[in-house]
Amino acid sequence: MDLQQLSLGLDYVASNGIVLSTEKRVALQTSLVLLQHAEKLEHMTYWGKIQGLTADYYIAQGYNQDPFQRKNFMSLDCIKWAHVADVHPVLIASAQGLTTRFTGNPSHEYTVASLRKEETKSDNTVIVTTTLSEEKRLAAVIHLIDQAARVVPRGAYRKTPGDKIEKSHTFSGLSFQDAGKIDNYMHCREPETLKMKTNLQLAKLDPALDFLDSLADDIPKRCWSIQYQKGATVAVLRSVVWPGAVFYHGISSPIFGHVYVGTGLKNLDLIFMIS
Amino acid sequence: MDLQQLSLGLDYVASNGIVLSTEKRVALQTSLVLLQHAEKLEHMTYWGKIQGLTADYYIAQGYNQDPFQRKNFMSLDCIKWAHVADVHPVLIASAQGLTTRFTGNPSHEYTVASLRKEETKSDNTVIVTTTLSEEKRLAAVIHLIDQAARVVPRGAYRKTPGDKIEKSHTFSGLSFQDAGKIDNYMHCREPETLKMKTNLQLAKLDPALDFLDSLADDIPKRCWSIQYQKGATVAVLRSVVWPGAVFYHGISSPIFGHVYVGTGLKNLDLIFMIS
Amino acid sequence: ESNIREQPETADGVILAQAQEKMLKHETEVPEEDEATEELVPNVPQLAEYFEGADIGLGREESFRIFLALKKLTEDQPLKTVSFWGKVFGLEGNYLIAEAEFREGEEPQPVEEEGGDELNGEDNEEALDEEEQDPRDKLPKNKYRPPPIIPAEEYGSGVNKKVYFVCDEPGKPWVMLPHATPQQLVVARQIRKLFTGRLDAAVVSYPPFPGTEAELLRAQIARISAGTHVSPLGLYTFDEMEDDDDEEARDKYVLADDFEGKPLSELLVPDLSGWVHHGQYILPQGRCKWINPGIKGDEDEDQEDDEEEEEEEEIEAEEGAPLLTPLQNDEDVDGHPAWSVRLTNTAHTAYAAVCISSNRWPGAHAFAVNTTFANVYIGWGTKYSSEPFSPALPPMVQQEYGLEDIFESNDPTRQEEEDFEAMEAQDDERDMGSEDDDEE
Amino acid sequence: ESNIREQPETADGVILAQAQEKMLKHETEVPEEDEATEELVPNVPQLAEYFEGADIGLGREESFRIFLALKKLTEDQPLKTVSFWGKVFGLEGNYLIAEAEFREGEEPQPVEEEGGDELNGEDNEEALDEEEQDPRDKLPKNKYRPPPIIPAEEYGSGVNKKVYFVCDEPGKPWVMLPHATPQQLVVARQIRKLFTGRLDAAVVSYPPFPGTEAELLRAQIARISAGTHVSPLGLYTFDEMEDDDDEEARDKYVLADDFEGKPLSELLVPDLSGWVHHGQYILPQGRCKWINPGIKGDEDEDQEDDEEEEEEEEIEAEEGAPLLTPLQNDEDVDGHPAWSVRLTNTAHTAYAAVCISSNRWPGAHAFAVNTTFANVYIGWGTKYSSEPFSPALPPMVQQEYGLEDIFESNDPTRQEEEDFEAMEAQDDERDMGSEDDDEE
Repeated sequence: MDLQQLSLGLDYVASNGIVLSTEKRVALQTSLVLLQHAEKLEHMTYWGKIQGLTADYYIAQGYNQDPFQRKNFMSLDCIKWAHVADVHPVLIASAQGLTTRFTGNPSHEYTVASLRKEETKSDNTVIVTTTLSEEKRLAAVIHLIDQAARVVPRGAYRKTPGDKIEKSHTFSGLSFQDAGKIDNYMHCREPETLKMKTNLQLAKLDPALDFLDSLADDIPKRCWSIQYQKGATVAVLRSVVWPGAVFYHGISSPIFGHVYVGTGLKNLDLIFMIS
Repeated sequence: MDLQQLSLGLDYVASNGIVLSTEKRVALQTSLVLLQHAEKLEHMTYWGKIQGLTADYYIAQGYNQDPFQRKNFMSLDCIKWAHVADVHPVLIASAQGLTTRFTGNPSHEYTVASLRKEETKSDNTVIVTTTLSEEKRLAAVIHLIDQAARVVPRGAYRKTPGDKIEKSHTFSGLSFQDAGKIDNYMHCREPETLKMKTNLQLAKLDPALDFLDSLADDIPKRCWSIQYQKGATVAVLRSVVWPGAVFYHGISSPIFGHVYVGTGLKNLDLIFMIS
Repeated sequence: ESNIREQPETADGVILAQAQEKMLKHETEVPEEDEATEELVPNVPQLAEYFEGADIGLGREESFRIFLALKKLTEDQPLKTVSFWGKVFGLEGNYLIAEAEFREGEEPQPVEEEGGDELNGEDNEEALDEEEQDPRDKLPKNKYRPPPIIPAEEYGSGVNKKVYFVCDEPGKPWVMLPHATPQQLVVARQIRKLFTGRLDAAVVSYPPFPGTEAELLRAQIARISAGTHVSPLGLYTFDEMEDDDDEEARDKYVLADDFEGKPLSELLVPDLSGWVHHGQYILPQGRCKWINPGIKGDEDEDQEDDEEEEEEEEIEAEEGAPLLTPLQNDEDVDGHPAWSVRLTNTAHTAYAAVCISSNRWPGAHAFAVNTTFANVYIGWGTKYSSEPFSPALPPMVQQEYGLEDIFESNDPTRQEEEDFEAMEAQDDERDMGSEDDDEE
Repeated sequence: ESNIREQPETADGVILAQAQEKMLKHETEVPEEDEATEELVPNVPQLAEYFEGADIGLGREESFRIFLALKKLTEDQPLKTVSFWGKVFGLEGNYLIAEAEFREGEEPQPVEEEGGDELNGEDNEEALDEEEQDPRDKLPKNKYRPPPIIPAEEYGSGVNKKVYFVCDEPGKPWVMLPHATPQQLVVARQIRKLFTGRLDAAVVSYPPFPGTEAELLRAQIARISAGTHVSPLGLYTFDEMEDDDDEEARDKYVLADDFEGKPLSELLVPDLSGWVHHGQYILPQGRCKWINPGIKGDEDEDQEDDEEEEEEEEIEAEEGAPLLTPLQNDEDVDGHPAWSVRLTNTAHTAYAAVCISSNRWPGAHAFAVNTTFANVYIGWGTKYSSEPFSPALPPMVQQEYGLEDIFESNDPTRQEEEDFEAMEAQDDERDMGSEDDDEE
C-alpha cells in the first residue's frame, strides 16, 4: 500500500487480521520517507511482512513511473532497510521447492536441488545440489507473490495508443456491482494468460483497459475470495493460493492497494481445501 | 469531513487536538449510515463538535448535489440524531450577541436584545428583548461557522458555462508550493467579497475556478494560520476568528475536508492577539 | 463507463448498520461502588491494544464492535464467563467466535442432529431384520462390526468444557455451535478444508465428515483450543482441594491466588519455559478423557458375538500430555520451537509485553504482561504442515467372505469333459454288462 | 495548472524524518528483573489512550513520537522527573512542552537575559548621574521611584518548581525555557496574545511585555499549571514529616502511600468534590510565595527618601488558595462549575475513566481512574473570558512637579504695564523731587 495511504489502507484491511502497531507505523513513516529520498523513487509502498520463525521481514517496494519495474527492500525493524536484489529465474524455481518456514535469519542457507542440463555430449539433465540463502529465497518469494497476487482494478491503468502504460487520472473506482465481479480485477504483471486467448476472445476486450491478465483466468477457479467489507464500502480480495495476500479497493473511489502478511509459503493443498 | 473519509480525515487533523474515541467512531459509522439512508442524502459529513458546559453537541451535515444546500443534524451521543432547522437571519444576528458558553441543554433559553424597527409614524427603532433557545443558537452558530470557515481548495469546484457548480473530477490537489498560499483557498459560500472586486481585479481571475470568495480577502489579514503538517504532506488551515475550525488538504491529492471542534464562540479579541 | 453516476448501493451497508445500531449505548452514570458486580465481559479493546503491539488484531473499530457484540451476548444468554475466541476466515464470509460457559444449570439442551451418529442403530436394525428371516434361507451373515461409537464428552468437560457462539459480523445474531463429537474430531484431523462462511455448507471430503460446516468449525475450534490455549506458568494451578486421584488425569484448573505476574525476561526465552498449556490435549480417539470403547453397557444386543473379541483386543488407554504442561515439550516445527516469541513496544521495553505465536497453528497467538494475558486466533482455521497434504487412502477392499469354506476348481476343458463322458459311458457299459452276467 | 507534474518537495519532510529517525529504536531484550530501574518516562501512549476516550489528544502517532522525544530528552538531560505537559498552537508553528525536574544538583544555570529586568538598575545609574551634577544647577529631582522588583522564585519552588522544555516537532531538539519572573506573570495577566511559533518573536503589547515569545510562553505555562493541574483527592498529601509551620503556606506535596484510587462515582460529581489542585496558586504579585516588597535589603541607595514612605504604606500580604485545595472552590464560569465532567467508554462503564476539562482555560484536561491520572493542555494558550478583551489603560499623566512651590499669575496687560510704568515714572519723579528737597 502506498506510503501516503498507509493509515487508510491499514484501516481497510484490518478486518482481515492485518494490523501494524503504532510503533511500527511511526517507524515506517520516518524510515520510508528517508529511503524514498535516498533512492530517488517517486513512489514508495509498504509491501507487507513475511513472518519468520525467529524474526519477521518487513518489505517495502519503490518504483518510478513504471509499475512493473520495482525495487524491493527489507528490514527487520522498520528502521534500517536493505536492498533486496532481484534473483535469477533459476533460483526462483529452486525457491519454489522450499516448503518450510522462513527462519528469520537472512544468512540461513537452504539446500536445494535443481535440474541442470549438463553440457556434455550425452546431454543429460543432472540433479545439482546447491545452497540458497534466505535472503535470495525472500527475493524469490516476493517476486512470486507479486506475480500471483498483485492486483489492480480494471480501469485504474490505461494503455495509450503509443503502447505506454499509465495510471488513469479519471479512474473513479468500480461501482458496487462491478466490485463484486472477479473479471474486473487484473494482475499487474507482464501478461501471461492474455497471450493464450483466442482472437475471438480478444475482440471482445477493450485494448486500452484489458491489456493485463484478468483474475478470472486464474486457475483453479476459486482461488480468490471476494468479499464486501466495512459495511459494503470496501471490496477485499484475498488469495487462497498465497494466504495472506490481500487486495483492497474503496468502492466508487480511486483508492486501492495490496499488502501481504503471511508466512511466505504457497498453499499447495488448495485443490483439496475447496469443496 | 466526509463519512467515507472519516478515519483519513481524523488522521490528518489529529495533530491539532481533534480526535474521536473509537467508541464514537464506531457509533458514527453506524448511526450516520442510517441517517443518510433515512434522509436520502447523497453525501453525509461529520461536521464537528460544539462543546457545552454539561454536554457536547455532535453535528453532522448532509447534502445532495448542491454543496450550498445543507441539512444539519445534532446528537448528544452519536447514536440518536435530530434535525437542526435553519434559523432566520434575525435570530442569527441575535445569536451573535451571545458570548457565554453553550450550556449543553438544548432547551436552555437565552435572553437576547434585538433592534427592531417599530412600525409607527415616528419610525423609531426599539430594543426588544426576546428569548432564544440553545437549539436555535446552535443552528445560528453552525451557519456562522460555515460562512466563515468552510473552505475548499481552488480547483476542487468548477463552474460550468451553464453556471452550474460541480465538483471537478480531474482535481488532483494543490502542489506543495500552492498549498502554502492562502489565495488558493476559497470559501464555500455565496460570494460576498467577490462582488466587491473591481472589474480590473475580476479580469485577472478565471471564471471557471474563481467564482467563490478567496480566503486572501478575509479581514483581518492574519486570521488564518496555514501550516504544513505530517512531514509536509498535509496543508492545514486553522481559523483564528473561530478557534477550532480546521481545514485539511492532502497535498497533491484530491483529499480535503474540514471540521470544527470548539466552544462555538467567535474570537472577538483577534486584533489584540496578533502582533 | 457511463456518465450517469450510479446510486451507491447502501442496502447491505444499511442492513448491517441497523443490526449494529442495537449494540450502541451511551451511559452517563456509573454504579455506586457497592453496587458494582463482577465484570463479565472482558475489556476486549484493551486486550486488543496489547496484541496490536505485536501486529496482531482486527483493528480498533472491529475490536470495539466485537466488545459490544459480546456484551449483547451476555444480555441474551445466561453466561458465567465469556471471551472473544477469535476470527476464522472463509471464502465468502468470515466467522467471529465467542467462547463461553453457561451459568450453573442454565445450559440449553442442544437439538439432536440427524446424521452419522446413528450408524450403529442402523446396523442394529439390520440385525433385527436378519432374525426375522426364514431360518432356511441361511444367507451369509455380515460379520462387519463398525468400530464402537465413542460417546461425546458432556458439556463442561474435556473437549466440550466450553460452548461456542458464532456470528459473521458484530451485531448479527449469535448462533451456538453444537458440541463436538469424537467422530468429528477424528475425521477433522484427516481432512484439510477451507470454510465458506455458511454454517450449513456441505463438507465434501474423504473420509466423509459427519456434519456440515458448523460441525467442522466446531471441531477445528476444539483442536485449536486444545493445541494453543496457553498461559504464563503460575497463572493457573490445580485446585488443591480436589482429591489427588493419580489414575484420573487432572482436568480442572483454577486461577492461582498468589500469581503476581511473570517477569518479561522469563516469558521471552525461546525455549518457552515460561508458558504452559491450559487447553487440554485431545487423545487420538477424539476425547480429552480416555474412555474404553470395549465397555459397551447395555446398548449392544450382539454382546455374545463380542465375547470372543473382548479377549482378543486388550485396548490400551491413550495418554496425552497432562494439563498445564509446559510449552517446552511441544514438538519443534521445521527445526525451531513450536512458538515464535516477540516483544511489543520495542522502542521502550519498560512498557512491553511478550507475545507468542504458534507455528503449528498459524494464527494462534497469546500475550502476557504482569497479570494480564489473553489468547486469540485469527486465521483460516487450518494447521501448518511443510508436507503437501495427502488425503486418507480408502481402506483395503473388504473380504467378501471367508475362503476356507470355498474351494475353487477350474472348469473342465472340453477334452476333459469328453474324457469324462467317455469314462461314464464305459462305466455304464460295464455295469450293464455285470447285470447281464447275473441273469445266466 | 500545467501538465508538468511538479516534483513533490520532500525537503521539509525529509529533514523532519532525519531528525525523527534518531529517536527510533528496536530492542529485542528486556533487562533482568533485578536490573530494572525506576521508570522515568511515563507511558505516554497509554495515558493518551485514556484521554482519547474523551475525544482529547493528538492522535496515536504523534503521541508515540512525543513519547520517543521525551525518552530522548531524558538521555540528553540529567532529569529526575519528566512528563508531557501539552501542546500550544501558534500561527506559524506549534510548541510541544515537556515538564521536568533536574536531578539534585544538576540544574544548569540559565543564561541571564538582557532586557526589562534592569529597569531599576538604569534608574540607579540615573541617580548616580544626578549626584555628579553641579550643586548649583539645582534641577528638579525626579521623585519617581519604580515599584520594587519582586525577585523571581528560585528553581524548585513556587512558580519555578519545575522547568520546561519546548520543541516544535518531536525529534527536533528540545530548548529549555527560562524561569518565570513575577514581572512577566503580572504583565501576562494583562495581555492577550496568540503565539507565532517562533521563540524569539517580539511580543508587542501594552503594558510592554518584558521578554520575547519564549518568556510569554513560559508565563502562560506557569499560569495554566497553577490554575489547572489537578488530581484526585487523596492521591497527593502533605509530607507529615515537615514542620507544620502555620505561617508558611505548605508548598510541598508527596504521593500518598495508601491511595487506592477514587471510585468513579466520586470523580464524576458535577461539584468536583473529588478533585484537588496540586498546582499552586499564583498571587497577584507574580509569585506563589508572598514576599514583602518593602524589605529592600541593601540594593537601594535611596533608602533615606523612602523612610517616610515606609511608614505610609503598610503592605498587606497577599493570600491565595492553599495547595491541595478542592476544585469545589473554583469560581464558576458562566454560571456553571469551572470544570466540565465527562465519562469515557460510555458504552460499558465498567472500563470507564473520568475526564474533566477546564472552562477557564479551554484546553486544559485531566483524567483519573483507579490510581492512574494525568493532566494535559492542548490549546492556544489563552484564558477564557465571556467579556471582550480590554487592554490596560495607560496610567494617568504624571505630575511634572509639585504645584505648591509655584504660583501662577497672569501676564500684565498692556494697560497694566502702562499704568505700572506710569506709576514708576511718578515714583522716580517723587524720589528725585525728595532728593532735590534735601539739598535746599
